[in-house]
Amino acid sequence: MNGGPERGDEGLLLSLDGYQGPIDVLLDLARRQEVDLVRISVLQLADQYLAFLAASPDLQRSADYLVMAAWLVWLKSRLLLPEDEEDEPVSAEEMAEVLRLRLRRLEAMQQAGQRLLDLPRLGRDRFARGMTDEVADIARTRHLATLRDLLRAYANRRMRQQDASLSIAPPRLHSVRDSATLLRRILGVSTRWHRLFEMVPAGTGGGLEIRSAIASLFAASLQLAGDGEVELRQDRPFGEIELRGTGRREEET
Amino acid sequence: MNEERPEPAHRKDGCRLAEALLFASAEPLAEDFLQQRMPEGVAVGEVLAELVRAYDGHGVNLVRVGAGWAFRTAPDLAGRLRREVDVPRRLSRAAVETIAIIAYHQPATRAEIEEIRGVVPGRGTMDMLFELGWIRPHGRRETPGRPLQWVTTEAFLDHFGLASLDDLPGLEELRASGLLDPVPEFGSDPEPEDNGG
Amino acid sequence: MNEERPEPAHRKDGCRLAEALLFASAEPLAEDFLQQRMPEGVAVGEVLAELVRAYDGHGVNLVRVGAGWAFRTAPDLAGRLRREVDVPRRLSRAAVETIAIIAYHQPATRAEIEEIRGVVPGRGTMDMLFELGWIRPHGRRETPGRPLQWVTTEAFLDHFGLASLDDLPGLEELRASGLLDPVPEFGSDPEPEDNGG
Repeated sequence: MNGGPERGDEGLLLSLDGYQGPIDVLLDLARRQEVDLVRISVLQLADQYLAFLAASPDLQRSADYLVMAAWLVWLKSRLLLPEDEEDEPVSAEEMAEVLRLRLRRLEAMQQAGQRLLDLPRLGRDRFARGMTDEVADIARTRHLATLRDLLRAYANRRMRQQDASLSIAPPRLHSVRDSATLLRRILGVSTRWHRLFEMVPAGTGGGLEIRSAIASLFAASLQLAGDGEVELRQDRPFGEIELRGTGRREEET
Repeated sequence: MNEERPEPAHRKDGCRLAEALLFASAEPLAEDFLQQRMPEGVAVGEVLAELVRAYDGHGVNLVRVGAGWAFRTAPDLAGRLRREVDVPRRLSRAAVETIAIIAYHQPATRAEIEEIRGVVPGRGTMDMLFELGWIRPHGRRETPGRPLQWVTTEAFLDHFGLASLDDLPGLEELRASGLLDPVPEFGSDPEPEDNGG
Repeated sequence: MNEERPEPAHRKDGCRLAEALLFASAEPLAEDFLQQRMPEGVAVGEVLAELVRAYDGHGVNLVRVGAGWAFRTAPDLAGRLRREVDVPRRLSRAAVETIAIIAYHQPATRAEIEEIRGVVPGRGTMDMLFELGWIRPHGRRETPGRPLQWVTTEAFLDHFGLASLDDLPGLEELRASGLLDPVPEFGSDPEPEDNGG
């Protein structure tokens, strides 16, 4: 392993050469404690780490830190905040255990990578036949193009095409205007409360289509409510939305 | 091949041909490819075994590379051949970690690599490994988003002198230690797959 | 080299080293060059003579080429080492783009390829992809002119090491892998060797 942190009294002097990212810092912190992670304070570790992030000039070069930082902030919040009734209570020890496992996993992969690099490598320690032209076409089709060539060619072509012109196939989406027409038609002949979801036309496809249908119905209902054509009600946050006609539209027209 | 014991002429012919084909090609040749070129009735497996034996101890050896075979200089001569040829470019630490994760966890998704490394992989890293021909996409994980999975290639085996993925250094220990298992997510639901580490 | 007669270890070592050097070199090697690398007291002339003898009758022979020495496949095998396919070593950019578009948009008509590439694919390009066995016609589009539709084949998957068309990354995945970055660097050499130090 190259470039561990300087062992300084300040405790957090990282050598930026070997420094790669969040878990590495944690690894360093953990090693530096020279105690089993389970026995040190996860909270303290999280604090030190976050303090490091805040202070490190190296931070600017990365959005990379987000993964680990987010995880740690979450970890810290679990320790500081009262537990949500629905969640399983997680003890600091369990957290330390999970953290320890993560660190060991990364460490294992760093070591595995190093062991790979130490193998006798082709082109450095072991060599293939140097002279291949004499019978070049034996396995020649292998050289025609690689998958990477193919993907790059496609990607670049598509990029250029997107720059030039973008044609989007008309998706099956429901417009607010159509939804308003639909609502008027139904609510004009009925005075009972209807649930918004009932209004989705039969035969509406799934996925984006149904989502667009619901969204347009909702938008249309707000619009009609604004115009006084319908009334809306909802019992509680995120509850069912219901609506009924007020009969005002007939009078106006 | 130097053996004096009598053998059918076509067997010997098969040996010579396989030897020439393998020798002439810089890249490993698939066993299938060689079998198709063998004389009637000659099993390429036997021919290869014989060649492996014949070259044992030589400065050049016949080695297995995944599903293929190739002649490569003997590993112990490494230091003495090295200066004659270009050294492959130095791999970044990110690239080393990433190739290790893919090799030992394959098939691996980007999210898994990210999970283990604790950083979002830079775009260049995967592309570099791909450019080296060491990784390739292989199937999709049947989880939301159907992410692409990555595996190592034969060129990866060839580069590191591995006959197969089973020869990855330390693989057994890593498996036994549970470090290759998915890590228990917590905060999410208590997963059924919970490897006590 | 297989001979059982006792010989000094350094003589054998010289043989192995010469063998590896000759194998790995892109050019014939001069006797001087080899002599400099021989262990103390080993005459390269004897080593070469021994190697010539050892490889006699094999599919590969050690031969004198001009002022140097090189391994060459046995002349009598020449005809059997060649395959009939006469294709360029590298595909043209047009061909790579065309096969890529067919792969992603299959079944694809020539008009569709043209639409994406902005150029009508030359007949040569399509013919070549067809001859390589990478594409095949697949019915006709029921539009005016009933143009032929093209799809990719098993051989295509094989060549690119894909298990199925599902392994082709989507645009988002290409972007995440760094393949969509600007500076299209088509045809860059995917060789691992790069003497970057």
